[in-house]
Amino acid sequence: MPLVLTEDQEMLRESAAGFLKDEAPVSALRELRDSGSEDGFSRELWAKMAAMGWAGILVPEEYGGADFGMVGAGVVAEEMGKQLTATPYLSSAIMAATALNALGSQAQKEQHLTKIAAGEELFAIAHDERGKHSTLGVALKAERMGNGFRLNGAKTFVADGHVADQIIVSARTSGEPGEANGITLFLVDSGTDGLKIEKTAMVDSRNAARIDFNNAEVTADAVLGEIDLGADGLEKILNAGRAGLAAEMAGSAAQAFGMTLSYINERKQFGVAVGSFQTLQHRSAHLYTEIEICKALTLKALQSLDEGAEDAAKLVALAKAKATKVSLLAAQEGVQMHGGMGMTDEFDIGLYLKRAKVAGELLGDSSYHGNRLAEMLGY
Amino acid sequence: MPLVLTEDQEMLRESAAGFLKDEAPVSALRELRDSGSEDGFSRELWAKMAAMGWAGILVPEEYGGADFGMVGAGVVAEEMGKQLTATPYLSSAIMAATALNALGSQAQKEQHLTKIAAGEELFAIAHDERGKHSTLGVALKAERMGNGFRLNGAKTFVADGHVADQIIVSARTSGEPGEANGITLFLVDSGTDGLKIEKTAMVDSRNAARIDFNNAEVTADAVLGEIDLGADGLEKILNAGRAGLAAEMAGSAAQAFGMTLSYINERKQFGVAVGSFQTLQHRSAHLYTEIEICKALTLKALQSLDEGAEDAAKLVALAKAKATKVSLLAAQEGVQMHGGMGMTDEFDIGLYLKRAKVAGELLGDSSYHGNRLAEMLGY
Amino acid sequence: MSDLQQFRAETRQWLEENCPADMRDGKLSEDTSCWGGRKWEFTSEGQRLWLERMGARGWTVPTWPSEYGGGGLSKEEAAVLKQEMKAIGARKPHDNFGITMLGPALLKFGSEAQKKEHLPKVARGEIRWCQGYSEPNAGSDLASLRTKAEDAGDHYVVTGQKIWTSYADKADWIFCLVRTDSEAPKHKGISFVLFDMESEGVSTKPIKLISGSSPFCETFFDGVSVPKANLVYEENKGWDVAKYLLTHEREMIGSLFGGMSEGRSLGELAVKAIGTNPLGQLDDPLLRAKLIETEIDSLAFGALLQSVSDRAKGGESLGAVSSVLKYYGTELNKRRHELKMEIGGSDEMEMTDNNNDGQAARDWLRTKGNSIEGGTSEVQLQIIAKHILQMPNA
Amino acid sequence: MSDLQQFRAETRQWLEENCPADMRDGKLSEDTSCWGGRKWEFTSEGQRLWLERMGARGWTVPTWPSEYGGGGLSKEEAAVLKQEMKAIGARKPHDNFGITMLGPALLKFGSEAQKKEHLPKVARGEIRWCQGYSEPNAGSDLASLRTKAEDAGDHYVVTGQKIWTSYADKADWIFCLVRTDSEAPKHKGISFVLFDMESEGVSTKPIKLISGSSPFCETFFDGVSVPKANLVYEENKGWDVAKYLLTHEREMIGSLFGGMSEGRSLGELAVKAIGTNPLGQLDDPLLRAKLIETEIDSLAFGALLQSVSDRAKGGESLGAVSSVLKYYGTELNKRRHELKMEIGGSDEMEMTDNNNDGQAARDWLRTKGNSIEGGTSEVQLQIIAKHILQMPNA
Repeated sequence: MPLVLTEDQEMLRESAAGFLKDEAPVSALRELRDSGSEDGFSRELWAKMAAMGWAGILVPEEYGGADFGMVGAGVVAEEMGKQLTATPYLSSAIMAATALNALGSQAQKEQHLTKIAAGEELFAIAHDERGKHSTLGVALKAERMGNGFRLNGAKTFVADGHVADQIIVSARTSGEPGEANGITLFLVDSGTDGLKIEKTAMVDSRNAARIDFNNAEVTADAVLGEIDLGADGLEKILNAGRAGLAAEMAGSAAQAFGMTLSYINERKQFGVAVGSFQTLQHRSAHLYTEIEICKALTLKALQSLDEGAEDAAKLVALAKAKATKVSLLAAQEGVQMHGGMGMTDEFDIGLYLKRAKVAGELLGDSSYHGNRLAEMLGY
Repeated sequence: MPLVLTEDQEMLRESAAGFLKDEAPVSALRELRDSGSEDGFSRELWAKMAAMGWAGILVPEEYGGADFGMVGAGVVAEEMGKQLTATPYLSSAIMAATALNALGSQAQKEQHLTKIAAGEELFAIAHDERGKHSTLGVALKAERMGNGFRLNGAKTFVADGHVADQIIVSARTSGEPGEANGITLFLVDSGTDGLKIEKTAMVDSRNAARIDFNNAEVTADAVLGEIDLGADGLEKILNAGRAGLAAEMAGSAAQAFGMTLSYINERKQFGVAVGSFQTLQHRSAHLYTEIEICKALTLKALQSLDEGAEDAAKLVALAKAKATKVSLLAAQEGVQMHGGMGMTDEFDIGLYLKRAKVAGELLGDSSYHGNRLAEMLGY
Repeated sequence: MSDLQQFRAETRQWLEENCPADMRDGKLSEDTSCWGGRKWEFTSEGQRLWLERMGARGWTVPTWPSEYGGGGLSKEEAAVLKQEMKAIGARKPHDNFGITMLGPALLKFGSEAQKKEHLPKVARGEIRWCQGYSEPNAGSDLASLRTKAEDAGDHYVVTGQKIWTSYADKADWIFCLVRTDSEAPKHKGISFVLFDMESEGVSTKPIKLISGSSPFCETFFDGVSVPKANLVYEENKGWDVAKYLLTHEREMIGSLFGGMSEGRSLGELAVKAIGTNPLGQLDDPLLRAKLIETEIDSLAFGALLQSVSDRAKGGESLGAVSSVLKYYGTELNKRRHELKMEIGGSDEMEMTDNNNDGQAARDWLRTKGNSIEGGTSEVQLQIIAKHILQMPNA
Repeated sequence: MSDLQQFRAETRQWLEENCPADMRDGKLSEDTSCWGGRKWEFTSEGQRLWLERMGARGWTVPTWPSEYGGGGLSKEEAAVLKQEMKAIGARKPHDNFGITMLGPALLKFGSEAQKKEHLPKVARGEIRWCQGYSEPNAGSDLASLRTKAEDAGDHYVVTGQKIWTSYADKADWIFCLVRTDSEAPKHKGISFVLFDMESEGVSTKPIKLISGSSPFCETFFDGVSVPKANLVYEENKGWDVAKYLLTHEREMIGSLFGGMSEGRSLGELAVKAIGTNPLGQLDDPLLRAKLIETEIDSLAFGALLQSVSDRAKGGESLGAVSSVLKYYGTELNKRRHELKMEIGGSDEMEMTDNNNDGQAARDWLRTKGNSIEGGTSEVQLQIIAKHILQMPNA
């Protein structure tokens, strides 16, 4: 498949870009932050996005979705990244939809996919249990109890955890943390007894939560996929999220770079435009190159997921590792090139720095994916 | 101890600098290379250096040495590094003298130290057995045989191996490669039966050899230090070499940078001096900073060896790791800043690049010492 | 017993008797400092007593001459005092731009009257000073400043705007660069003046930073009257004073990072947070690699700091070497804080109570300013290229 | 069967019948290439036959029009030919600057007579070309060239000196930039001319490189007579031709590194040389970290190459994007070869027979030229800043 967007995807990008610039620019994130919004996103805006088909971007048409595939999902994520738009998109539209498509029973699909597409039900993926991401480091215990299970343990860094209606939880039904075998996924209503959900304000002003499970009881119907054999499905969900996030970060990087470029080209110092200094020109040219690479690679990873390509997991790890480094570099260079102004809350570049760091950590940072890649490559 | 040279050390530097500039500039290395010198160094020059006290720079006065300590030895090494002077200095004057001082029996000292100081006996340290350095990776076997030992195995990358009169060999009398216990050091005459010494031309045109040991027989007198307990002594010898080499590399880096700076400040392009381009100015300033750090650190490592400081091993590993990176960076930047001229054999900068790579590898590269440091620091 | 030994014994005893218990917790951060001045609210009676007692002996500024309120100590004695304070974990009694910046400037360039007037108050913590250098749209181009001081006979009338004035809203007096000759080329025509922040026409507005705190202000001067007696050094020669202080400041910032190589290593933090594999290595080989690369550079930089400091003790003049320290120290500090965040992962990115309100993240964000304030890294590199390497002008 | 399928079948059969056995070893390096020309000594009868047969069909230059000796194939057919050659491990029959550089220039800018005269000889490997651009002391500043061509009626008299002329000592003809108007500003006043290296007044002197080989020459012109018929495009408009070719060259160099991501990974090489620890990781965690960082960048760069290539296929004009490829590809290649040397350690640093005469080290040294030749990395970054990012002039 050529590594370019199709006409449809290009149109999607244009409409997303236009909509987000108008309806959800960076100032919207500021407003959510400064008003101390409890939700951390605008439900009204999410309804509009759902109407545009974004909530159901991965949902099959039979459930009212747009079924645009991961490339389409990434195109929207990239545009959201440009504006730092805060929405439940990654959790609900990308990861939860991927989970239900891949693992859901007929009943689960029917119950949830339509609602996801309509933007009526919000999801969160509760997976990490400590500050560093790990695919197989699941320790939260799910013990059989009669016909159901009892969950005990704690999850952290759950994006959109405190606004979610449904929570997809990775749990251990057997084996030890680090082992693939013994992981089971559960679909848990956020109102279930025994759940304690605490919103955790993150430095990027985006939603996350810690969730404690204290003897939370679920029925056997809550199992998503097969008992003990959830690792593959989990990997699928995480990889969709990682690729989507990489796209978001590529967008953020491009935007941070763009605003920095405008700033230095206009700002004068020592009587000339700062952007005329050769060192800044070379650093900008290097950064531009890295961002172009990051964008191409992200598209390739998204395409590989749509194709179910053999090397999809490798490409996703690559894309997340690279996007993590490039978006951080773009934000760091951005702050430095803005000079003192870059340190003020008044300018937007600092928000990109904060998001780069948090998004870099989310679903695995560059060291994590670098280590995985080395393993995949046999060393 | 203040991190500055004493007056004596400063005088030593000045006399070394003057002598080397006159007697052993870079052109001397070229001559050795282009004439296909079998020795790979000038015996006449080495005699002069011995007369100046350099061959015995670590030899106690009672054996006719100058006993200048590691700082003094490093000062001379640094000046040699500037001129890429090829001599048996590192092997004989630094490493072998350290070995005999630390481990030699009275008889061994008497037999060899005077000759070392006089420049009459050349030594080599035969330690590495494969392309990558390893302190404890000794596999060469030494089996007891009557009152003596029989050596079997192969050594590689033995600096000055093919010109050495005496060879200090690390061998395994028990245990497995990687273990500290079971290493024994031997002092072997290079004329011993069963030794096959093959000169290996290196890319930096400096001396090295591969040495095969085929049932080479030595008496018990050949043991240097204690049987099976040679690891500590070995470490001492290697650390003296590493610190001396770091000093040499700091000198090479400074010189490579200096000649690059002169070149770009004079050379014109687009009508102005290349050295007036801001990017080259910033890269030069960064490189200067790294070299200053490298010099200060190297001096600290040398001082710590003289003081027998507790953190000496750590500082030596640091210094070798840092010098390896900085001297390579200086040479790489040097070639690039010389442009096409940097690629020609006619200009000297390429010789610095070659030496940086080989010296970087010798006695452990930056990864090797970085790994060791992480271990010393507990991770 | 040598004089120095006797001094040590006496100092130890005096500290033992006079340093309040709550001033012995070894805390040395900006937050726990006592900044003094008219508006200062002591955080404890101990803090008040500690400043009062140390100020009375001039030991807040131990090497200043005693006629200006200083301790009159020799360098060796001052070093002993520092060691003894460290030994009992004593806090610094007083932090103030008057100590670090104004003092050195007045001692070198001030008139006798100015020294007598201002230095003792600094020593006793009565006046808190701030620095008025940067201006909007000037950035690294300090000398392009536009705040003007018009000659009005026995006083100047100062009008203009400063930015990045540290704690201007909490300071009592300001030392300030103003333009006294608008015709002269940039560096000429600048003067160094002092005035009271309560003067009519002075107002301040805190700047909110990305870290959420507001240590800096925008400061506005609307026809502020400044007596000519408050001109330091000569009219139109303020740049000499500023340059001297900038070098001084850079060294200070650079050596701030000297402490980096001490204390807990990044590796230790990482092992605690992440654990080790069966080989005893940090259980994230790539993060381990990044950590050791940065620790190598930190420890190596420590050697350069020591070398510079020892050379300075030997009487060598450092000049542009301060730019070397400022550049490398601040860049290194940024790398270290990036890694600290990576070690902690999402835990450190929470801005919650149980996470000390995200102090680690705030510190991380704060370090981004290190390579901007006091002259950007780019400016330092330029200084090195020009003044140390003598590279040609473009 | 579609036309393309039929073409594939016929091509396969023809190759099977005509590609000599010793030309099927899949070797594609500079050393095994057949460079053709009057002085060429074939390394085997197979090499001679292979050039003759492919040259006769124009398949040495498959997409050139057949009236100029080319294969006249469509892009799709050329791709099929390439695939079928690859399938049997066929070597390229012919490498020549005439193919990669002069051909594209003449096809775009040459007169009909020039095309008819020169292109068929290139196709058949009869003439080996070299490129006369760089001059001593010009370096990246190509346009400051001083080799002058004085008008002497029906011919020019060329006098001057070139440097970095690839294999000038082995080439038959040169395409060369000369100054035809010394009054005009730099880029104007340059013309693009062709002449025989056997002309009177031409001499060459090989330059020894740090890698020990001498692929380049200094080339001297002492009153060389060049017929005006050999002027390509218009007088004083040679820069247009050169610029076109430079872009072309950069893309070529950039995409040379496209193959990097294929073949054995650095990690595989390292595992073989160094081994793994009990966790199955390379037994040198820091080297492993460096390797994976570089492999990430290599594989990621592969995606950009694909994207650029696919956009080009879609008809997008690339322009300065060639500088992006050239810059990143060459810098990456340098990193990869540094690491290859680190993997092999001292074994790779020996220049001995049992080490292939130090080929790995020679390759490593050779890569240092990648970021210099064809426009330095610094020049590429400048082009990106100016032409893509449109940053202001200093």
